[in-house]
Amino acid sequence: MTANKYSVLNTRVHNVDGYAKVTGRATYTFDVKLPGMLYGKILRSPHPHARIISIDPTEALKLPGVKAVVTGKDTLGVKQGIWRRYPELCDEQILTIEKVRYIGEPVAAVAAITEEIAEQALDLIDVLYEVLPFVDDPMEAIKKEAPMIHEGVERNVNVTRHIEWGDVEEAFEEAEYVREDWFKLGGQAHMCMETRATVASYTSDKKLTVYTSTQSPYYHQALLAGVLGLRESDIRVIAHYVGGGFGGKFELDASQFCASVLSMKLSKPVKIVFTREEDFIATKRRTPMFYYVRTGVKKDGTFCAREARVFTNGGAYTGMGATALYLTGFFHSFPYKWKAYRYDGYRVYTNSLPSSSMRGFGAPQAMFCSEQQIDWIAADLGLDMIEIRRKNAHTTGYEVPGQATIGSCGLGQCLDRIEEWIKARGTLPKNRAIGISAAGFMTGGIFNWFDSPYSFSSAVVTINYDGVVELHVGAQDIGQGSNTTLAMICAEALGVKLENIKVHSGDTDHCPADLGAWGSRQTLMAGNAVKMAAEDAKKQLLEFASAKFGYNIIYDLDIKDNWVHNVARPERGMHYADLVKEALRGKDGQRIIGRGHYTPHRKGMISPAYSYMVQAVEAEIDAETGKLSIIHCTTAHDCGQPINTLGLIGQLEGAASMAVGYGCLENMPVEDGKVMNPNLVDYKIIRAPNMPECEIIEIDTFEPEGPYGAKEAGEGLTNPTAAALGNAIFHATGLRMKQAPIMPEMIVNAFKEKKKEGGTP
Amino acid sequence: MIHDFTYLRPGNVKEALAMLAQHRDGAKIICGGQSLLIIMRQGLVVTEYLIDIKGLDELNTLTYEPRAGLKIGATTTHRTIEKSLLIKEKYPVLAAMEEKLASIQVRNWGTIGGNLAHADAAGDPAPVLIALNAAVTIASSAGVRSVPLEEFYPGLFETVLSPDELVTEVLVPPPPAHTATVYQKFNLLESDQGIVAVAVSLSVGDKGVCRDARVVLGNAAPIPMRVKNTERLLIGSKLNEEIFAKAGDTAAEEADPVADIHASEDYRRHLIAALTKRMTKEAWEQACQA
Amino acid sequence: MSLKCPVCGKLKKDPVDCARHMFGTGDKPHKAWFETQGLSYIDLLLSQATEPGNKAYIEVGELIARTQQG
Amino acid sequence: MEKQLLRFNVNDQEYELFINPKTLLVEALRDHLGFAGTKRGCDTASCGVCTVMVNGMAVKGCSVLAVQVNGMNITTVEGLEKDGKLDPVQAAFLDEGAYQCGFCTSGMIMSARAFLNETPAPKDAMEIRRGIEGNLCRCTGYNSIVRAIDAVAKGKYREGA
Repeated sequence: MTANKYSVLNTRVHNVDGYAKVTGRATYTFDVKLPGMLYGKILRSPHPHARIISIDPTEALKLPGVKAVVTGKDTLGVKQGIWRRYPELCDEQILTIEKVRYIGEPVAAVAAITEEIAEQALDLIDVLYEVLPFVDDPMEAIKKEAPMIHEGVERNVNVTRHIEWGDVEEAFEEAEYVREDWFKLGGQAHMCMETRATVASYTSDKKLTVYTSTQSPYYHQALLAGVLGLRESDIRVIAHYVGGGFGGKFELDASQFCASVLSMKLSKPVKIVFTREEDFIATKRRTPMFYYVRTGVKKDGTFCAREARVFTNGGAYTGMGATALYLTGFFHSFPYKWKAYRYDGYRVYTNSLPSSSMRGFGAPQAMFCSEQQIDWIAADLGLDMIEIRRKNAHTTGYEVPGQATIGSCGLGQCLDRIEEWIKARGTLPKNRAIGISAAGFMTGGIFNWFDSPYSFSSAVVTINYDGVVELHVGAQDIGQGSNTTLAMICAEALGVKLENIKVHSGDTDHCPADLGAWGSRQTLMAGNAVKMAAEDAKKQLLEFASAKFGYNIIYDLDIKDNWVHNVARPERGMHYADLVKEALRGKDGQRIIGRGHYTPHRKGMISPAYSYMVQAVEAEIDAETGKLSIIHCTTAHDCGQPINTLGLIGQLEGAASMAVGYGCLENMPVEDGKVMNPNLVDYKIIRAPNMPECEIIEIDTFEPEGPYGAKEAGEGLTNPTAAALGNAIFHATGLRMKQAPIMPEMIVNAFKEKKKEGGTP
Repeated sequence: MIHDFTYLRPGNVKEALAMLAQHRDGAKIICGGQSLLIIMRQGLVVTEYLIDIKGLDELNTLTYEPRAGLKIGATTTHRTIEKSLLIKEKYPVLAAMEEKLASIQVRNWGTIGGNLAHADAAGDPAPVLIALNAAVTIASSAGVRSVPLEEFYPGLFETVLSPDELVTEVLVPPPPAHTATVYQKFNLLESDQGIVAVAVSLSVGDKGVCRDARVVLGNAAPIPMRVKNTERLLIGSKLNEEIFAKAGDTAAEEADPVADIHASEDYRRHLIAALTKRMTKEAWEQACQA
Repeated sequence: MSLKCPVCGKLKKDPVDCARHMFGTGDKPHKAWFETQGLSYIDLLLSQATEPGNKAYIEVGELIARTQQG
Repeated sequence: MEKQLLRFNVNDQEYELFINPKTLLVEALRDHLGFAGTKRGCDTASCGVCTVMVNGMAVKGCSVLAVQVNGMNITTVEGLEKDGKLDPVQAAFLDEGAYQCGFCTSGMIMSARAFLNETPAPKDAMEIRRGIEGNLCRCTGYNSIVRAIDAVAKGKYREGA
């Protein structure tokens, strides 16, 4: 690591909210209690597909302590979705009126004086269903004779996406070797430690205040306004601490909607917290996919063409699934140069819980197929797994035809460093091998879902009389540490110490609009907005300083570590706090306010910048039981200029833990439309003893579009792990694993298959 | 949601038994409650009276006598067993099993009596204790009886306890000479219940033949299951790789596993074969050195 | 044996390759051709994408070959 | 149902509650006494965010009846900080960034504290990992947490160290 030229950036700091978190003082929506607060519970459909004939709450309302029961009929019945510009993709009512389309779909909500009474009341609501034939398998759902899940949607095809460049057929003609493979990818639950939770409070001033566990307060303000018939400004969304998001908390959920509807009906605060089971069966999940991949290469490993056909299990509603369908196709080409590429994706409605965005947003599925197939091709042609990747790797300045321009790319160095690491490991024991996977990811998704008129990110910096800097951002800290990263950028840009910065976020009444924490936006987009706001404020201070010092105009002034000085003569200057005092007096006591914003322009359809990484997974396979042990998980990672050193490591290790789960642990089997493991006994997430050591090799690059050259870190690293694990198994055993997650039973069966074929495992 | 109940806290075993005799089916015993509270929350168990014996120190005992062997009181926690130097020395397999039972929090509060009475076929202690030829002491206000643990489970989540009875202690005979007992479960994450589990106890007789064998499977049938054919196959001969493998296959045939989302029936049998082979080998090697 | 795409006339080196071309192009006219043959483009595509073995390609390829011989 | 009198000590303070006997320890602490640092994350005693110390032992507050800790001493995360000074485990979590969303952190810290009380000198990282096995964390991947606990065990936070 080169010497640090910054005073705040790239140093180890305590997160600005760390003290609150280690002392248990951090207050989550789960902890919010308001005077006179009622508790809500949601009645959910037991059927995967049924028409609602009638809902009779009479008996429930008789139960002492029950204050209200609401159904879809008590709402405006707005079909909502985050893709507001495409009405056909707004297909979810939250409290459905005519039909239920998956087990767990909300049909009514109760408010009572205790959670227990609310729960008892659910059993007293009499719902008459006309059960309809259901289909929970996309391959069945797409057939002519399959039941229609959404009126007018032929063959239940919800969305199709097509990506193409170059002449694919011609490029395949040039190929000297063509390989085809078929893959199956499972679902994954976000499994945030804090389940979906909301406290909604509608007050006499016709204002709705919503405490909720969200990745984007602005989205929920806007989405709630749409379904409740309120103005955005009549709604205040507050999310001071959020117990995890991972892509699962920026669509409207039933806790937010039902608590709001109940509170508006009763003019009392209503709290709804999902049980862990509700969080599993009735939220959303990573999209299960079927992948067909055909790849053509030259004998020397030069990539010619690739075509992919993908069918995804969309579940009952669109949600963010349309975007996952596009991104999986886009990232399936990553991080390589294809002369010609073609992708066709079909998202199919089924009677199961909706599939949507989750950390990696379609890319982990794509990489599992792409990166394994590349190793198989290399093996078929007797090529080196690093060499074949190096030969075709993205480079700085490369343009993905019609899609993106790569402003910075450290993929080459990543491959070099991983190659060194692998060499250093030497020869490994039997049944153990190293598999690698390369990947890249967007730094700030350019998807203006509902065409928001606001900047993608904005920030306001206010300097008080005492020199304290109030940083207001709409960016949302969901644990990834954005408040800390943004405070660091603010301090660096302004030339003050981190202790001078107070961050205000997670409150739509007091923070500027920002699209929120998804698509790895915050560091680059919010970061640029904060940098701009801080520089604006600094300029105002320096104007005053310049007038005060009266130096010759040729001398530049600057602020660093709270010292305002002449750049040519650093010893000449004054303390920042003193300057602020004098400046404010000069302005009749007005505080200094700097404004900043960021919206990408001419940056393609996906993202203004891309991170790159290569991961090596060393795994051992017990050939008899199929048991997998992951020994090492080492990553060479290009995220541009690191900002928050400690946070960066945490994000990368955290991504690896979730990705290991996706690769060999976490699955959501659905039978007859029912999630079979909706609890933490049967749904496995990795625990401390099974987590491998994660070595991180930082590759320094500079991203011109990023604040101080920074890029995304933390989401992208969810992408390579499952593929790298599959490759480790391939190199250790010769088995080609075409289904994720890779379970021991599959490995045992694969060995049996191989024996049958007479192959030697 | 847990349904309301009347809470009873007896001061000693005699009181507890009197309460049981009085309320019989209307009452449930809670000790550590690490399993019971979960199923009560799921509404699977509803009871009028809950009798809390967690605080009965007279059952929180752990003693060893060369002739009588090991006596573990029912309210002894998993953590106590795991940490006991006495058990580490005399019955290392017990301590090793406890080390991988759920989590420290659960082992700190959960008790051996509660675990055995819960009758979960995937539970860890039962197969090991059956391999060790353990018995449970069962008390009621009418008197006391002792039942071999392998006869304690008539069926899935069932025990031979009648409504007025209480498990008060576990008796483990002194380890026979030249005997070794080992246990292994197969799971995706350490300390999860086993997808299957195998406990094996082997004794070497004179002339180095296998004198006695107890092979017990966990989560391979509705109840912890002794596989007698496998045991017969082992007894009476000098064991070797071939016999270990044969023992594995026999155990897999004898087992009666069911498929669930974690494993198919076939894969469970496959695992039983593999684990039985490994455990018989390990037990044999240890016993030969013992 | 090489043959022509029944829709756009593009020359292809063998039936399966021709079928690939038709699926790959996938525009309205090419999709329409499947329906005129009493086939379902989407069903064929689904089986092609989800079951190993290129059954759909082979089936369509043979059909094209037949239509061109006849 | 007949309410029960519960007398216990929480963070060196005596409390008396008259409660429904089905009240769980975590409910007594959060809902009756307002110790909201202790969280709840599941209904199956799986996640460990409700971990507190009972007479110095880590237990899951969601799987213990409050009445069962009658007369016992409870420590929650709020009880670790002594006159404004963080417990070494808390300080180490800060220094190592051993938390992200923070929802599991209280329970994780209580498990770590109890583990170190019992095992001041863990023999290796795996022993530390087993010590927090009952606590799920979805954000960090545990390794920073293991580093934090290791730093405390190695004496980095001893007085004068």
